[in-house]
Amino acid sequence: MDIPRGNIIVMDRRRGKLRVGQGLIQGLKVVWDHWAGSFHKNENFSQIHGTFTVEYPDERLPLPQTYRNMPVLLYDDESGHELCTGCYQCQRICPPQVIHITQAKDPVTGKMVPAATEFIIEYDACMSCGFCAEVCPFDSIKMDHVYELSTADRVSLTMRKAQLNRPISYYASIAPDLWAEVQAGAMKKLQGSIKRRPDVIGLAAVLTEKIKARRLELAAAAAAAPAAAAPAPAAPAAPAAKLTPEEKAAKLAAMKATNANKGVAAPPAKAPVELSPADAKAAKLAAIKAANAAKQAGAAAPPAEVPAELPPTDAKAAKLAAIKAANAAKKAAEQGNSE
Amino acid sequence: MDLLIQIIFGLLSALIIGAAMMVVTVRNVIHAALWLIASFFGVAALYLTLEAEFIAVVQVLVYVGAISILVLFAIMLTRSSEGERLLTQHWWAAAIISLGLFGAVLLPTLVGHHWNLPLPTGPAGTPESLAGVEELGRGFVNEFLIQFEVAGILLTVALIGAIVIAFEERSRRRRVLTLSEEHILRQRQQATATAAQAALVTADAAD
Amino acid sequence: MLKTEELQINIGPQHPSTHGVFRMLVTVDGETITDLKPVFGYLHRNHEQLAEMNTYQQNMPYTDRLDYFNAMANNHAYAIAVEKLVGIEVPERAEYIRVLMVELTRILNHAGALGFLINDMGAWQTQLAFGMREREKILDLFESASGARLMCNYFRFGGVARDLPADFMPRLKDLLLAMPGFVDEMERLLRENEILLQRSEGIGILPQELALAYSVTGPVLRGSGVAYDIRKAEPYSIYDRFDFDVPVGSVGDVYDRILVRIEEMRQSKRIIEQIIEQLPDAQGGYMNPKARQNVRPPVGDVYARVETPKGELGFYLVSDGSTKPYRYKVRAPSFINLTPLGDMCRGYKVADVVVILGSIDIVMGEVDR
Amino acid sequence: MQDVVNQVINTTFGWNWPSWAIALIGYLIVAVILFAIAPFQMLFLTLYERRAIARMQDRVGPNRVGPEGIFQPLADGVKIFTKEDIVPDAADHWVHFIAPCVVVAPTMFMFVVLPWGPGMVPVDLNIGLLFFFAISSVSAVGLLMAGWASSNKFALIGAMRAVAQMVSYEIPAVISLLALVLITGSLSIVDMISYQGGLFISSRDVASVPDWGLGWFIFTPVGFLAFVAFFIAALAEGERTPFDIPEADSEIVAGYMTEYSGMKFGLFYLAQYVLNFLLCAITSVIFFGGWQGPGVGWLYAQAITPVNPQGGWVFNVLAGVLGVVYFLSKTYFFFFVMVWIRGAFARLRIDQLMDFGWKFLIPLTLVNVISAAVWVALTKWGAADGLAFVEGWSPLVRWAVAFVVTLAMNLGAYLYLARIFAHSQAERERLDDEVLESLINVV
Amino acid sequence: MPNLRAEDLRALLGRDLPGLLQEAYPLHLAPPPAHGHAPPPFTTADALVDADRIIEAALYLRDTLGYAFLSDICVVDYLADGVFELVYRFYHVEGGPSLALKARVPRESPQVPSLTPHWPGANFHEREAFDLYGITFVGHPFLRRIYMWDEFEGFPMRRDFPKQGDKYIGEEE
Repeated sequence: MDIPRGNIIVMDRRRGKLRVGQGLIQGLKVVWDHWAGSFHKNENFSQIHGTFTVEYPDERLPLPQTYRNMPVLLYDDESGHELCTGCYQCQRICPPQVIHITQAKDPVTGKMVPAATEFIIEYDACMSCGFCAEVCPFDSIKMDHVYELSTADRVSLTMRKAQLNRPISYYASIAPDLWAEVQAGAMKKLQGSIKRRPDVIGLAAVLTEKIKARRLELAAAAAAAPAAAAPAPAAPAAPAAKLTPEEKAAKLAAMKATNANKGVAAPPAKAPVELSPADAKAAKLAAIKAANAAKQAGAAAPPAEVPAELPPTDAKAAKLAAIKAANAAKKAAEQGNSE
Repeated sequence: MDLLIQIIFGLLSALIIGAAMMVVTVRNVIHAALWLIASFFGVAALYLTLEAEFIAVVQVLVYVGAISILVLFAIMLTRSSEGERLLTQHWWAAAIISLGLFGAVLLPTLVGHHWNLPLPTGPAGTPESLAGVEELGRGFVNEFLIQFEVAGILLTVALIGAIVIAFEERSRRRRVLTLSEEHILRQRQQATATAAQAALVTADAAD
Repeated sequence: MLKTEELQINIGPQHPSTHGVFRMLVTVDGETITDLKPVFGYLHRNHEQLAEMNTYQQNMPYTDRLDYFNAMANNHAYAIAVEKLVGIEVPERAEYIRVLMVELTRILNHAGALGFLINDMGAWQTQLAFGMREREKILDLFESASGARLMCNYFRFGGVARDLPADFMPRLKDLLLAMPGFVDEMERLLRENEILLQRSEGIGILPQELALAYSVTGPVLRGSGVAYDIRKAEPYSIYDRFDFDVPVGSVGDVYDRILVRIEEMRQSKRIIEQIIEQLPDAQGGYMNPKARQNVRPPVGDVYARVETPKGELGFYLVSDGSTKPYRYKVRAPSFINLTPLGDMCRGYKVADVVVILGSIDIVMGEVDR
Repeated sequence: MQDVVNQVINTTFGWNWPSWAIALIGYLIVAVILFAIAPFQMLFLTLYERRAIARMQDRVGPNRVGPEGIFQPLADGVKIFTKEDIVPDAADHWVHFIAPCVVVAPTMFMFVVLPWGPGMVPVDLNIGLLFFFAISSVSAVGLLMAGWASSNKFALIGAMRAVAQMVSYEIPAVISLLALVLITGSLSIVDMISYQGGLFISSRDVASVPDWGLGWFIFTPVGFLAFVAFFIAALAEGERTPFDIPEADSEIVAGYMTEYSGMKFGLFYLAQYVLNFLLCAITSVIFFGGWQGPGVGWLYAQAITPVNPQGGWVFNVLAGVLGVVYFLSKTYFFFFVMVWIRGAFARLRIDQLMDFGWKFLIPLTLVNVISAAVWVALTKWGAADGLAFVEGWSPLVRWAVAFVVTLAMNLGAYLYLARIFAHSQAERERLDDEVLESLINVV
Repeated sequence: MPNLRAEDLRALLGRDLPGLLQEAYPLHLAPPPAHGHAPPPFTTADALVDADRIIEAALYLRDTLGYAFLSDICVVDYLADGVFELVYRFYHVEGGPSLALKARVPRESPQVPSLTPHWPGANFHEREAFDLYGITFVGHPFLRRIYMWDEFEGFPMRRDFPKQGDKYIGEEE
């Protein structure tokens, strides 16, 4: 029989002539070589000697960017808006059908809006195929790199939206190249879908409360500013010429909130910020740090009031930092109260 | 020292006799065999107290290590372990015969023994050299040569007999053919059949 | 003449060397096997029914779970079947990437399979550990390309999920440097070793004529001396562009299967070297841009098969014009290769059963489906 | 030990206890020491084996519990102690319970005759070697009990295999030692060690050789062949790869241990590792001089001994420590070899094992006994024994002649038997063919 | 490398084994929908043979054409037409594409002669078909369930097997 581009090799079963223990000694030698070579580490792919154990809790293998474990939802760090529009693409493709989406409705008009009010992924049945991340047209669902997910019960692996939300910065840090590829499109689409979302719909669940609080604050400031008539340069909510949609929404929300529950006093949190940032990124970083510090500073500690003196040049970044810090402080206060 | 030895002797005797009693009374044959091993072991220990170390060790090696294993193997492989009846109809006959045999062994000892021998004193009496390997070897090839040879021949004969009993012709032993053997067999059968047919055909043609 | 009694032993379903939940009902006469009946289905999940309820696209990750050692090869077979059914073109670079992945899969499967085989023979995991080391390296590569080590889900209709990452090729070349040493070492441990020869020579012989009749495929078939390799017999993908040899055995025993597997690893390495030379550099060519994933094939049926490391993996698809297959049938190599197990074990000793089973190299995920 | 106890009780305290009490106390102390040492050895060996074999497989091995994992065996011990003890319903409960004890007890007994250093032997039996092997055969009874009482087919098969293997490999082991017993003329293990003084030549064979403690039997052809045969038999007796057939996990799950759990299972493991230690120890004692080594003999000559009551006690300690170090390092080396073999080789099949034992190893050791006889004749006999032609040869020449003759005998026997052994396999194939031929006409 | 196509096989079978070949009538893949247009029926180019004479056809493929390698036996349930179609797939040892033999049996009494006596390799294929579709292979030496347990009732791959619960569709409680 002929075979194109190759031969048929009949394997040679012949052995050496002297067979009294030779092969055994050869085998012993192989094992000995490995034993002797095992006192250094197997460093790269071209080596076959040396220990290749990765002592897991102490060392970990570096994960490639493409690594996929479980899907998570992304939200924009800066505005807190989720990228998800509740389009059901992922729910439809999911082979084990573990994604369950409830699309958001406009509370006023009752129409569907491009956001998800609830987004459930049953991690326990998820098969990590990555299809959801692949089909998502808004690059909202991405595969996480966290693999230590074991729990004592099955129920706690049913992840709700609040548990699924991750900031974009997190995803950009674990998969920078992959995010860079889609960043422009995703952010553009996000801007588009934000326009069609009224109120707080589509905000990352972890941030909703914080943003609400901040909006109240902004509204209060906005109300106070014209009354005082003081040209406070640092007032973040000073009526600017161009209002971002967020600020518009914030104002609206603030008004609504004040109308709805007048008895409830807004949390008196003010930005405990102490910074002179040169750019937005540094400000963000500082804010995160401040937030962490505030969290750690003690659960019972009342929210610190630090007068914020913000240079006008980077008002936006500072604003963000202030929001975050305030939220952190507020959370700390809440924890303190609950305890 | 004597007290200790006597205590040990008492304990060992109790073990031996108790175990022997269990051998004949327990229902389960395997248990009986296990009690027999215990009895053998007690005897070996008894030899040790008599400072007959070689005999003791040989007792363990032969009786515990070999014979009782043989017994266990035989029981396990041949029959179900639960005995049906404890006593046969003729148990009294067996009892009389065994008592008689026991008496026949015991009587000469009781009658012919000189009970008033002086105890051996001092190190001269200790039979230290008995267990030496050299003495043993010399004994085998000098004094007890005939016995040694006879025993050797007997064992060899037994060995050959065992092989003869257990040995089967390979052709008869191999009842299960492997797949390839079956295949080859079928091929050859076909070949012979076709050859026979061809021969037939040629014979026909010749006719 | 001593008579012995026949004894029935259940090897499995929980047994260290049945490679999963697998049971063999063995009738022995002394230590000689007179009859052996494989019993399985403990892992049966009605994969085919499941697939008929899913869309074509959704089935791709389920094929990973068939033979979880060779997810890439399963993906390949399924992708080829659907592409044939729909008529999707696959770009050049994607074909090369696919073949590269499948050949790597072959190496890792054989490394593992031989390790497990030797483990079944009683060597305390040394060969297995060496095999696993190489396997882990290959899995690292898979992970960097597809995102997962085992359940790769890397192939798509009309290409692969994403292009190879930048550091893939250097690492692959490193790996190929280690390969000859690894295979030689394995051969040295296995080939001349008297104990292994004792355990594998003349054991579990499957004669050439019967091998065909028993429908076995893969190394088991080739070990019996039939030079039938689908990559050569009915070249799919781009296998007709590579030079490689087909190793066959001469007797058909366990030893021949070991030898064939060792040689196949060498041949796979040869193919990979050719791929590295020929791999087109075109950017973005890893996927046919026109190919839809949520395919809606025309009414018809198709049978496509590939040579996975274990043998012929075939997919028979009947389409009714919707997005879900009307019939989806997997022709699983591990399952069919088990057919001669009972006959192959007959007449050998109990200890040989696990060796023969190991030499067939099964994965229960594929057997039970 | 008894003289020390006597010294302390009757001389120092002046209590005048009877001699039987002294003896009892002395034996008790020794027994307690042995019972402490045996499990300790087992604990150490498990860790040693796991670490060594891990390195052979490019792994690290257990290194988490304590520095470099030295407490790992303790953790395992705690785990095994706290495990539930499961007895199958169908099992014979009493036999099932006693079996592990019957397996462990003989291995503890075997420590009794094991010399650790110069003058450091619990009991110097003049039939020590025989005692060692007689006692080791007892554990076969325990294995059978375990296998039978579990009422599990795998356990029974495992026990049958274990016993068949132990019984048949005891023969080559004992015969290979018999050759050395012929040379030393004693069954006492202490005598065998003291025979191995000298420098590559035993100082008993050639008196003029300097005593560096290196006159090991391994350096003679008889000793070498006996060593190889004995070590192979020891592997089989200790159920080590490639002869770990009784507990072949890929075939019969865990053999006779299948139905055991918890500490009973632990006892089997204890017995097995202690037995392995003992086999390694006896190998090092008989073929590699045990505690013999450069310096020990000289140190011991200065120590307080019955021969030399004026010695210094410091030398007692030094000689003891050095001897124990030599002895243990040899023993652990052999255990390493066992691990090494386990790392490299597969397992034989039971019929192959029996073939190898009966058709190759036993004839080889029998030839070795004849070689030993020739050795004794050439080195020791004189005209009185009928060997007139050696008259006038210097001991060294006689030794050299004996070396050459026995080497030729052993090498020839080895090659011849290897050929025959290989031939027997071809013969079997031919027989199989004959069977087929005969069947053609039958069917 | 032999390169027979399905049409060639049909021609050969028609020539050498007259009466074996059946006309491959189109099969409906779904019951006609209430509205919208029905999917086109399924037609096949493969040789459709008389189910009772499948052994004859298979042996012809093996012995005359050299297609000795029985790769696969697949059952398809055409519920709308009330038939099971068995697809036997043969390969030539020297390579080349496959030849398929198809045979249709009624769903009510699915019976086919077994190929196992001639191809031991058909054993598991047929047991699988028996297990999942309930097709009886006459002459099979050991026709038992292979995946499901022996006490299982019903044939899970049939299209009228309920996807949930444990009853056939349409069967009343």
